[in-house]
Formats: sequence, structure tokens, C-alpha cells
Amino acid sequence: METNDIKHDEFVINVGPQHPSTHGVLRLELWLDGEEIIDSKPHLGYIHRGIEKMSEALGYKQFIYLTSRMDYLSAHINNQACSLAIEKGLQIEAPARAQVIRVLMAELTRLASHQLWWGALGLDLGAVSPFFYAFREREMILEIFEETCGSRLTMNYITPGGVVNDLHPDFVRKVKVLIEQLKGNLHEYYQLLTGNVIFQARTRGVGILSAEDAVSLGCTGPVARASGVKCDVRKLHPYDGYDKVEFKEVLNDKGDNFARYWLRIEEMKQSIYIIEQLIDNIPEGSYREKLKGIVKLPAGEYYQRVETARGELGVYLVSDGKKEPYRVRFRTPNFSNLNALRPMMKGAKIGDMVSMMATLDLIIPDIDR
Amino acid sequence: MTKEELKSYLEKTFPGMTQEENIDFLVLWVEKDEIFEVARKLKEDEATRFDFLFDETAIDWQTHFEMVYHMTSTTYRHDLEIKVKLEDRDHAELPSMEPLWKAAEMYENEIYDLFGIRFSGHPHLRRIFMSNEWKGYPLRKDYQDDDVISL
Amino acid sequence: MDVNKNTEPFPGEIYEDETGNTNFLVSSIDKLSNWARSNSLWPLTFGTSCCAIEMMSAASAKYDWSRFGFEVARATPRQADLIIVAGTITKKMAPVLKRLYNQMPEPKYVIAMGACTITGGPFFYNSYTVVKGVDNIIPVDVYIPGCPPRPEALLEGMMKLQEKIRHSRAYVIDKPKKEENDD
Amino acid sequence: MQLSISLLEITRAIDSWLNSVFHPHLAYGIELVLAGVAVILLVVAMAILMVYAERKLAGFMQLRLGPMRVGKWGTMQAVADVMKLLLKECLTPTNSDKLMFRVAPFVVTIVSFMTLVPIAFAKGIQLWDINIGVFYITAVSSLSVIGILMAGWSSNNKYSLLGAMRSGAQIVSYELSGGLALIVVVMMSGTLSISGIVQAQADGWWIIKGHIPVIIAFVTFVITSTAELNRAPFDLAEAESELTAGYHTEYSGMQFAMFFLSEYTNMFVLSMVAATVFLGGWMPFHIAGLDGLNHFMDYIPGIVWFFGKTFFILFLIVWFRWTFPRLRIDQLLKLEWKYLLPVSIINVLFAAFIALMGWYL
Repeated sequence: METNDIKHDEFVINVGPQHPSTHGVLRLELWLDGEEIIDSKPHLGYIHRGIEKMSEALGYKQFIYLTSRMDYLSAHINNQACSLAIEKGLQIEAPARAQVIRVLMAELTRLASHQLWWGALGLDLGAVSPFFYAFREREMILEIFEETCGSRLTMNYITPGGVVNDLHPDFVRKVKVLIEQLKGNLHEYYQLLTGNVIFQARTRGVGILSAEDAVSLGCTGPVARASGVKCDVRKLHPYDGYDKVEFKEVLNDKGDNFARYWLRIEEMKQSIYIIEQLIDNIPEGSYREKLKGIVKLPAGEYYQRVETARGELGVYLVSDGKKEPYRVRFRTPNFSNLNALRPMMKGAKIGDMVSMMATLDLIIPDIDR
Repeated sequence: MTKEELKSYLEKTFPGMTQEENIDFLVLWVEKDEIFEVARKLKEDEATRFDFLFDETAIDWQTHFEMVYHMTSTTYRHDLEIKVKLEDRDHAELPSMEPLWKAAEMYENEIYDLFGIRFSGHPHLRRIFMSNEWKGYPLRKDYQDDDVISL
Repeated sequence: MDVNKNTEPFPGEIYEDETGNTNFLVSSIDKLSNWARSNSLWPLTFGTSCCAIEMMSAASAKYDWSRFGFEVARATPRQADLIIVAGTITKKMAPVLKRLYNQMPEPKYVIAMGACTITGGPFFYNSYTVVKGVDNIIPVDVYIPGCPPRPEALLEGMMKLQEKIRHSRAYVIDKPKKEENDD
Repeated sequence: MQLSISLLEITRAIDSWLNSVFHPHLAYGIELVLAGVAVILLVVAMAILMVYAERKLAGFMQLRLGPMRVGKWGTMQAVADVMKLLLKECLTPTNSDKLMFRVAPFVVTIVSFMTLVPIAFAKGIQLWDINIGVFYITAVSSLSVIGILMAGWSSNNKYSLLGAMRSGAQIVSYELSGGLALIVVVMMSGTLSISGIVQAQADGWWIIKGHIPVIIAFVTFVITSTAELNRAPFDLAEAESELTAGYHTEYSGMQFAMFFLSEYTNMFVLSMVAATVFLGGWMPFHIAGLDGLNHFMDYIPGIVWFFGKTFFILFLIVWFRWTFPRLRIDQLLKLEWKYLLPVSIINVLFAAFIALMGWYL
């Protein structure tokens, strides 16, 4: 780029709000020199729904449903974060059975989310078939969710004090079938994308994010872990009995697209491992601690961090003792992960932009809230 | 450092600043004019090394604003919450944290957009969520909008 | 309930022939063009939030909307016949949606998928940005309730749209006034 | 005895009848129109068939069924699509270069039909047995890039322009290796005419008797033709996830359908060329010396052989599309200039040596 004698003609294009690679309604302004990206600037707010403001008008138990619509691929985990924050304020803890159910649901959510990401990544890189293979197992997970929670995507199943209702009697069997099938099918993932020459050429060494940048930009989740930053909330600040299960925090130090890709695939294996440990050991007992209809939190502030499929979600509740929260703030993982796009994109090609956005795994409603 | 160690260390380093403890974090109350220097110290000090700003937000207490910074250290893994009180609601202004933590750029854009707090030294302060013509700052408690239907 | 036995005209029929006289040739062409149009609905890839995921599910192997010929999702509005508004529309997005709609060539159809697009859904109360119903912006042919609707519901909605197209009269419409030519 | 010969007799009968009724010049004109219409109809019919086949194949590769509802097994799906596109409004953007915008699809379509001229569908079924057939095809097919550039430039859309530029770079680059791959067979057959090349394979297809150079040339040719067709994994010109629809972003209705049609026509032509040059065209499978087998193979009509081979190559191209991710533009050019072109040049030398020594079977 340092060719001062050549006059570069800048060429500005708008990617989005309606563009297949933005996975939603993100708008990126790109300054191009031919195929090369000089600079980029995100424009947000096309799906800003004011969830934080809306939550201030709803009761503590009520506003949780809005969080399912935030990062809709980690709906369970979002609900879990809010429930934990409220439980923290009420100084109660969910019963053991509820905790295990929550962890199981959270890990299944993570699996489903990563599968969707995997399919969409293929789609973005021009390989259509992985999408259909990814949805094969994803649909099984959604079926399991539907049986227990009654919904496929926005469940509102985890509630302060536990979970809304008990597991479906078929839950354990179906999860076991799922795990068996998933383990057998992971080699197809390898054949379709991981081992593909073109795929490797498109991802290796592309979109490098250094560890310093990742920390400074506030990246969390798989994006930061692929750069070698330890940030798994499940390990650092265990919640809901994550300290009782065994799993590995997957790390990679390359920080490129392939590292992020590999990391998510490995994370899926870890999730399967967690589910395997818990599925036969769901404790008996009550699944929910009965709370009063209207919950009031003592005045003060409560911060709960959880690990969603995309990184650290922070729920910051400020209470003034009334039945509605005074201020609700969601520190969403995608909002900070989006920051990584600009340093990564400098000097990259348009084709790389697509793969970078895909490996960052952005969910736009989670950014805009 | 544990919470207690951090507490005594902060008392030593920043004498005179109020400290509080809530259920999650140690809270350090900082004056508006000192915030940038304190933050720089906390980030660059070898003993604290707060290199990860994981949240930055504001609270509208109707009489004043409260800026909240949540930070952690990727080396020591201790967390800290810094609070700043902003008395002047109409002309609230703070130094930007962008030179220290690049993550702050977007957080401050958001706070500017939804609360109307300005940040001096911010590279490009803009309304990221709302359109430029939008009147008012939605997350303020006195925000009025005729389109909003209340439950 | 036998759905196929339903012989009543589709309630959404809007193009009435006032004279009642239909010429054999025109009605045959009508039939043919309606057959082609109803069986080849290419949706625009347009999703804003959660409903877009269920739209993707409808494309996946389990629900497989390619059976009906819907799988040719076009990324450009110029080549799409149908816009499935999947997800909340905010005030900032509304002009974009309107523009996308204007960019589509006639005949074009709109499906409002999910509660958010019908009324604002879960964001009806207290939200300061959400448009309370996408029909405030563009005309809607079929509404699909749900939050989000199941993929089956989307397929059912698209089949309802097919039914609507089959009952329309392509060559007796008084052409709607041309909107501002937006490119 | 053979269907191909009977087809030849039919064309001869029509020819003599026309000559007996009309003035020879008029008869010639009528024949030209008839042949043109026949070929266009054939190609459109095959394009529709191919669209259906591709969607079905894609379905089976992706664990689903593909079109099912329109007609039995969805057979009428592509027909419905074409009808719908015909009846759709054709928009011209306000700020576009209107003349160029409207002409571009015609350029692309006409060029793709022109490449059909020297193709031998069966023995004697050929529009024009031009003596430089292979050269004609390579020359004409590279003209389509002009139409694509026109489309991209006149649309006044940055995505279109980017797509057209990509397409230009791509087609111009890949022409080279494609041409060199054909030269290998041309040298071995000693002729540029399509019928001559087919005749040269009477005792065995080039891919079998041509040793390694022809196999390398065949692989190169399939890769380059996929690239020239702008199909995945080389579909950068219309990369859906990057450029929405590339050079035809602004095209709607029938104008878009013409781009679509020309893509499929080009796909046919290049598959037909590959089938003719490397797999013997309408020539049945013969092994020198085994007369029994050769006679048995002769019973299968030439046109069946020809289309069988064409569809085999088409299947390969479809298979690529639904399997591979897309390349990036620099990788695409690197593949051509750093790998395919040197390999092709060395291969031509190697083939020339083999052709001189007469070492092929």
C-alpha cells in the first residue's frame, strides 16, 4: 500500500443493509482500491429495537423474553444470564436439577448455534452444500428444544429460580441419539469444508487478529480465544455448576479465519463432552424454586456474565427497589466483536470480507439490541 | 489480586477516592476531571494491568448521570468498576477512553447516541443506532416520544 | 378437515372483473401466466432477525422449500418476485425496505413473516424505534403470525400466496399508479 | 442401420425437396433459418432440461428432494420459471447507459448461440463443417466477455462493475489454457475441423489413445471451461455472497433470463466441445482390433453417444458447483498464471513430441 507515487482511486461501496453476507441488516461502508479494502466503517441501528429501554418498563420476570430476541441463536443462554442476575439479587440459587438442565440446554444451544454458523460460513464462501448438512443435526436439536420448551428458537424456558417446566420424558434418549449421530457426522464436516483445499486457501492466514488487538478491542468468545486470549466465562467465573463438569477451554494462537473456524469445531466437541457427562447424571428433585409473582430486587446493582456461543454476555441490572429494573444494560458479545472487523479488513480483498464476517459470526440484532 | 488486595492497593495508589463494594465488583468513584489519568494509571500499572474494558455504560439518575466502566485484567483476572458522576445533564462531557481501550470507541458512540453524553478526544463521535435526524436521547428517563405506546 | 376440498374463492382475491365477460383467450393466458407466476416465486434474501433463521430452516433439508420451486433465493431485488419480510422493521430500516420493494419488478408480492412485521409483536409496547406493522410501509399479501413462525407456517403462507396468485386476473388489473422510479 | 445415418438422410431429403421447389438461393436461405431455429429450440429445450436436472442433482447432493410439486416430480419447474421471467417487468435503471444496458444481454446470448455453429451433433448433423472449427469456437466464445463488460458498465452499479471486471480478468486469463488444451488434440489429429477430429477418433477416443498429454489437456480444459462459464468454484463474477449478483445485479425479467440462458448455452457448448475433442464426439466406443465390440457399439446411435458424453461433462461441472467453495480473485488468477498456463505450455511441447513420433495408439 505504501506506493506514494501511484494515485489510488477510492471507490466507496455500501455493503448492506440488505446483503447476503451481512447475515442481517448491518451496513458496512467500504473504501476500495480495486478489489482491495482500504478502510471500513460499520453503520448500525437498522434493527435497534430499544430492548434496554423496553426492559425498564417491564417486571424482572417479564423482560427476559426480550433477550431471546437479542442473540436468537443463544436464546437459552441469554435467558440464563438474566435469570442468574435476578437470582443474584434475590440471593437464591436454582435447584441442582434446574442447574443441570440449564447447562444441558446451554450446551445444546451452543451446538445448534455453531452448526448454523458452520453452514452459513459455507454459504458465504460459495459452498452451498454444507448448509444443508449443518441443518440436519440442528433440526434434531431444535426438535429436542421444542419438546421440552414448546418453541424452536425463542424459548423463554430458563426463568429466575430454575426452569419453566420439567424435561420431556424423551429428552435423555433423544439427546443420546443426537450425540451418537453428531459424533459420527463430524467427519463429514471435515470432508466438506475443513479438508478442502480451496477452503483452506480462503481461510488460512486471512483476517489475522492479534492478541493485543483482541484485548484492546474488547473481543470475547471464540474470536478472542482464536487469538490466544483466555476469556471463557465458564472457566473464569463459573456459573450454574460449570465448575463441576470437565471441559477444556480451546485456545489457538494463530488468530486467522481458520483458527476461528477450527476453534468452533473443537468447541462443538467440548460441548458434546459436557453433555455426555451430564446426560446420565441429571439429579432428581424440583426443577424450579417457586418465586412470588412480582419480584422486587433490593436496591443496588447486579452484574452477571455468561458465555454465549459468541462470547461474553454481561447483564447489568440496576435496581432502585421497585418492581421494575431501573436500568438494564446488556453487554453483548457481538457489539465488541464487530470492532475486530476494521483492523482485520485493512488490505484484504472483498472476498475476504465475507469470510471474515462469517468467522466473526455476527448476529446483528445482538449488536443493535 | 483478590478483592481485598486490590482494595488496599487502590487505597494506597489513589488516596482520597471513595471505594464501595457491591455483590460483584469493587467500585471506585472517580472525579470527572481525573478519570482519564486514573484509567491510564490502572491500565499501565504493572500491578493492576486493567487491559480489558469489557463494559462501559451510563445510568440516568434523573438528577445526574453516572458513567460506569467495567474493566478486567487478562493477566491477573481481577475486576474493577469505576464510576463517574456527571452533574450537568445538558452538557455532560467526559474524556474519551478510546486512546486506552479501542473498544471504548463503539461504547462511547452508543452512549452518545442513547444518552447524549459527549466525549472529548473521541475520533469520530456519531449516532450509531438512531438516524442523525433523531430528536432526543432515548435512554434518558425524560425521553418523550409520541409514537411510543406504553403498556 | 380436508383442505383440498375447499372450493370457496380465496378471500384475498382483489382483482374483480366488473363486466363479468371473459374472453376465452384472455382467461387462458391468465391461467397460464398465473400458473407460471405462482409456481416460480423467487424470494429476496431479506431477513432482519429471528424469523430469518426460521426462513433458513424452511430452506433446509427437513422442510425443503425447493419442492415448491422457492429455493432460487435472489440477493438482488431486481430478480426477485417475493419479499419475505422476516424480522422486525425499525424506523431506520423502513426506507430501505420501501426502496427494496420499489426496486422489484412487477408483479411482486410481500409476505409479512412473524409478529414483528404484522404489528410490531413483542416490540409493540414501549419501543421507540419499531415500526408497528410492515403494512404501514409496503402492501402485504400474506401475513404469517408467530414469533417466529414455524417453517411449516412459512410454507403454508407461501402456498396461500400461490393460491392468491392463481385466483388473480393478470390482464384486467387497473395498473397501480407507478411509484417514484427508484433505482 | 444406424439412427445417425437416417438423420443424415432426413436432412438430405429436406434439402433436395427444398431445392426442387424453390430457387436454390431461396432454398439455401430457408435451410439456414430452419437450421438456426432448430438449434435454438434444441438449446433452449436443453437449457430448461439442464436447469431442472441441476436443481434435482443439487437436491440429491444436499439430502433433499429438489422441485417436486410443479408437474410430476417437479418436471415443469424450469418451464414455469422461464414463463414467469418472460412475463416479468424489465426494469432499466434511471441512471444507466440505456442503449448498452439493453444490448448487453443480446450480445451475450448471440455469442453463445454463434459458438454452436461448428458443433457436430451426430454424423452429418452439423450446421457448418468449417475447416477451422476448433479455432472458431475459441475465438467466438471469448467475445462473450464484451457483453458482460457492457452489462457491468452500463448498469451504473458498483457491484455490477466489480463483477464485470472480475469476469473480464477471469475469462481473458482462462482462454489461454483452454486454447492450449485444445491445441494438444488438434496437433494429434492434424486438423482443426470438428468432423476431422471426430473422424480421427474412429479407432479410439483421444483420451484413451492420447496418453498422458491428452489426459492433462482434458483436465485443464474442464477446469478452464468451468472458469470461463463463471460457475462455482470460479463464480466470482456473480458471487452471490460478495457482489449480490455480479454483473447482472440490475437486470430483471427476460433480460436476466437471457444471461441465464447464455450461461447454460455456453455450458452446453463447452461440454460439447470437450466431448467432441477428447471423448470422440458422436463416435461410438471403439477398440482397434475387437470387431465384435466395435460392431455392437455401432448399434447405439451417434447422437446418443454424443449427448451421453456431453451430459457426463455437464454432470462434472454441476458436481463442482455444489461441492467446492469459491476461490478468491487473486487465487483464481494465480491458479491460471502460475499453475495451469505453465503446465499447459509444457504439455503442448510434450504432445507435439508424441505427435511427431506417432506414439499414440
